[in-house]
Amino acid sequence: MNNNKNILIIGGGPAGLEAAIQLQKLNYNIILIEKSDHLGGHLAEWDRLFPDGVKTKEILDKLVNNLVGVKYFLNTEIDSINLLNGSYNAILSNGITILAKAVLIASGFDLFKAERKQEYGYGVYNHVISNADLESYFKDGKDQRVVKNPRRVGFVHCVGSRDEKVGNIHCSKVCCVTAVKQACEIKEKFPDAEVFCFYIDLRMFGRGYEDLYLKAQQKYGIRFIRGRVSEVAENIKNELIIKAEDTLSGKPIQVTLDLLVLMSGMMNSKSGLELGEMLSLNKKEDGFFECKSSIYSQQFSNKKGIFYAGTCTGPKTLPDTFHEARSAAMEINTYMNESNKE
Amino acid sequence: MTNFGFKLVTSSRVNLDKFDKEKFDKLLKIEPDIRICMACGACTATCSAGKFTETSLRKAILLLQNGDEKGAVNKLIGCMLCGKCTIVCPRSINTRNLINNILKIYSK
Amino acid sequence: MEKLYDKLKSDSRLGDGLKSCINCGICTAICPAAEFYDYDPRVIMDKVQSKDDNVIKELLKGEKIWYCGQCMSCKTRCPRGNAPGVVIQVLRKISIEEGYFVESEKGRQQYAINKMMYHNLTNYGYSIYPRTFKYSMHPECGPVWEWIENNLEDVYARNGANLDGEGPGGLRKIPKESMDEFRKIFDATGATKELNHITKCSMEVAKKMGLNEEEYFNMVFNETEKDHLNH
Amino acid sequence: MIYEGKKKIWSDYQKDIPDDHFFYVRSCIRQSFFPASEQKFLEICNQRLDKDFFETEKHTSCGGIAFHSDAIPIETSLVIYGRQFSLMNEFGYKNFVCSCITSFGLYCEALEMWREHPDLEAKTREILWDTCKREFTKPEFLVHTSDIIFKYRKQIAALAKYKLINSKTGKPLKVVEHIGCHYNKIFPSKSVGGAEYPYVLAGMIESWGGEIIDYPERRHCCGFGFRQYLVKANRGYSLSNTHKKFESMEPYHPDFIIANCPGCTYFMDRWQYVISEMEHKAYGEYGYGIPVLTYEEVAGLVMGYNPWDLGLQMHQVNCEPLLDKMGIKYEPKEKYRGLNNKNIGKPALSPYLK
Repeated sequence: MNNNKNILIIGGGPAGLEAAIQLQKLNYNIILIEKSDHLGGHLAEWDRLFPDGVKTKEILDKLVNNLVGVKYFLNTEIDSINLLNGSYNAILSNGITILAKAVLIASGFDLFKAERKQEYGYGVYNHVISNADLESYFKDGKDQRVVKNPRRVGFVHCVGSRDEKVGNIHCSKVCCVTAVKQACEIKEKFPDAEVFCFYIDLRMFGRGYEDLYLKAQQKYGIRFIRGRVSEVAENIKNELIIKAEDTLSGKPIQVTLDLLVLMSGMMNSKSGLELGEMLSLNKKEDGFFECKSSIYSQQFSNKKGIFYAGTCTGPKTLPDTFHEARSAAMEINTYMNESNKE
Repeated sequence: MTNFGFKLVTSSRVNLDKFDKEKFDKLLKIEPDIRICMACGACTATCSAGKFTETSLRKAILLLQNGDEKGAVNKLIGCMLCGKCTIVCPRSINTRNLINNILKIYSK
Repeated sequence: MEKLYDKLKSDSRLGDGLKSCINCGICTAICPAAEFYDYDPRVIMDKVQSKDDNVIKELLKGEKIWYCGQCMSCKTRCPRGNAPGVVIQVLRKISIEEGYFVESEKGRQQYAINKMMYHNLTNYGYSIYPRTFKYSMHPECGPVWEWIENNLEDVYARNGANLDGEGPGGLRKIPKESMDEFRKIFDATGATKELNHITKCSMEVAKKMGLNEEEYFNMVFNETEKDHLNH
Repeated sequence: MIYEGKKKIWSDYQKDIPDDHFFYVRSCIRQSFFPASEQKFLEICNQRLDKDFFETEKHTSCGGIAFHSDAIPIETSLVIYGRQFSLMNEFGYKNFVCSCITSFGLYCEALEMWREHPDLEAKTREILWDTCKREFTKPEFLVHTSDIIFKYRKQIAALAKYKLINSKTGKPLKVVEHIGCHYNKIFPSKSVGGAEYPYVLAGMIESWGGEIIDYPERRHCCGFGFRQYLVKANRGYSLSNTHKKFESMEPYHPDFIIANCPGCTYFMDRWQYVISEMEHKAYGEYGYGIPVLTYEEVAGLVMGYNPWDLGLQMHQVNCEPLLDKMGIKYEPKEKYRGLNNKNIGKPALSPYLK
């Protein structure tokens, strides 16, 4: 069979790109498809990365430079896909048909739509933005919702995460440290601003994260308040008034802000879910795909020849995602060798 | 006036807008470490006075930042300066000094 | 003795209103009572989920469970789909059942509330009824109510009500057969029994205080020794 | 404020409200304090809009106030609701509309409880049969009377003689809407517009020419609190909550407040009087206070009803400045008259609230 070297990678974000790079080195024919008009996924929208503030462009450039020889299609999705003689026959939205021995799903995540938490007023009140909006602002400084020299800025953790009301009971894992990173960046940009982070638990699980938290307190004087924000309102001067309980002192509090940043969490992507329907992939209660084993076989799906990498199986950091991409490349390589022996 | 038999009060919600930043800055100058408290509660757990009084450094720090200066002082006046909290603080805050300095700036 | 927590749990509202609480404080953040009383619904939920009978007993005997205004703002917000306001209903129910309510000032008010409500509902079929809604007990109703009270028939007739009249309409006299059904429901569902129980517990306290029924009513209705509101 | 954002949210909460044929149940508070509102509701629906809203003398209070003040057990409430539904069946109706927000919340809650705990429903049915020999089927639609006026808002606008516009300046009147907590906070999905930016009253105001104000404490409870008001010693709680709202809305200079909850309408009216006595402070222009109106009263004014037929004389806050703004003609002398212009005196003047 001449198609036995074909691998279809779905998703041009960090997971898809890194897996493509690794598999390309192993001399497979890679076809990577990306639904948007650019490579890099959410990474391309972000400015800097926790915990050290590495510029995303650095990472992105590295990925794209290493991609030499990989065939990829932008603005392309899967129209249909089915199993044909042990391979996957996929018809792409650009009309091309591919017969691939293995498929890697690296469809990533969608950011929770902050406007769904209506009480936080995203899209209703003038100075409420999301974590993604703030990254764009850091990149180009264009967002008019960010006032010049804000006196007080707030961050709300767990927006659309750990919240039964929106159907997401899971923790999105990276928002805590992202909030700490962004809070520090706000202080760098606006040293006179008072910055508040409203959290439920501070999950500083990674190397360097706790240090960043300490720096946020020590160097920047950021105030961490343990309490979920209950609602946001606007006063007559278009400032935001937010309410929470400082649960550690047991007092209901309020504060007037010039800018509020909502830390939107991660959800399995809509396009990923559509693909999951086509391929009958198992999901868990949180909406992300189910791995064959959550401990040992994270790159395997419930379908032979279909593999996962990255956030389609749950919220992950960027280093985690890269590890998974490389691990998926290894697993796919083994699978390809074994199936060609058959 | 009609005697209604009940009265009007204003909300006791803490308003962080009213926090006295200048006074707190004074404290920060001598006690910058107050910022790094992560409210773990080790100080209060080990506090000898806390077993008999309302003493709690953890709460005092929070109340202070919530603008409740009197409440903060009340959480510290029972302190006997034994220094056990200094031994346990995971962030190595010199809690004994901190307590003294809070009382110096905020009591009366 | 049956554990208090099990008693709470036997009411289905407890399970509906309190899955595991993560102590995020969103309920307290929005709670009107938390702004005006020394009240923190988050702490109450945490005490209930401790399942510790001593802690729960203290709650049932204390003032705090009576501070909630039942606005249910907490229900809209809770990220775990809990409803502290509903849990409060169950705590109050058990506090009444166990006779603990007379041990707090705010709990003792239950006597006045039950007297008024039961009287209005089982006699007229309304929870509020103008002939028993007295300006003297409601000075906040203003001079306009004083005028209404002095001209009840005229004012209600002018305003399209059918005060104590036959047939449908506002404040109509509800027919006897309907009132009989209504009262039977009160008897069959424990409302009457509850009133009698509350009266019995309250009169025991009144006796200890050296008060007759009317004096006791006036005391719990008009005053509290402690000023419960925050300042 | 981004209006488009709100509109998007409103579109997410489209409540299914049938157009006609309702079984109507009253509110204890409204019968006592705003009887004309209920009467005008039926008149507007049945006579002006030619709909079918039916009431029977056999229905009773739902007992909601007693329930939320811990005076009757939940079991009692559930059987009372069963009886009300049974009356609806008896007269051949499938749609149930109640005039009270506390009732509305509890009827919704009961349906939910019965759904989640079928044993509770069986118990309710059993007791209802034992006590009243009655059975019931649940309503196909359960709505509040403000949902109905919302539904008919455009028909009412078509019949309007006045608009919610300042006749002197030509500008829209500025209106505060206050939603009863139990209308949308317990089950946001069962309301028009949801819990955060409710549209049930805002929609009426927009249709009739006014402009809605969004102030910081808009969502805050009026403070009724059931037992927090019923017992005199507790009323400071109730008063203080309303005070907080008024302080928050004051800078926006609202022309009036529209509320859909019986209690809120009453409390926000009366507490203004108490605040004026205690603090010598009157909200609103020239010390007149801010009128607090029911949606039927607002609809009635727009449709050109005589304000004294709408029962505005039963409010403590005088409505005349609002009537003047809207250019409504009225007979001041007839304000406090009984039937056939009978002289029944007037309320004493309030010293601090004109």
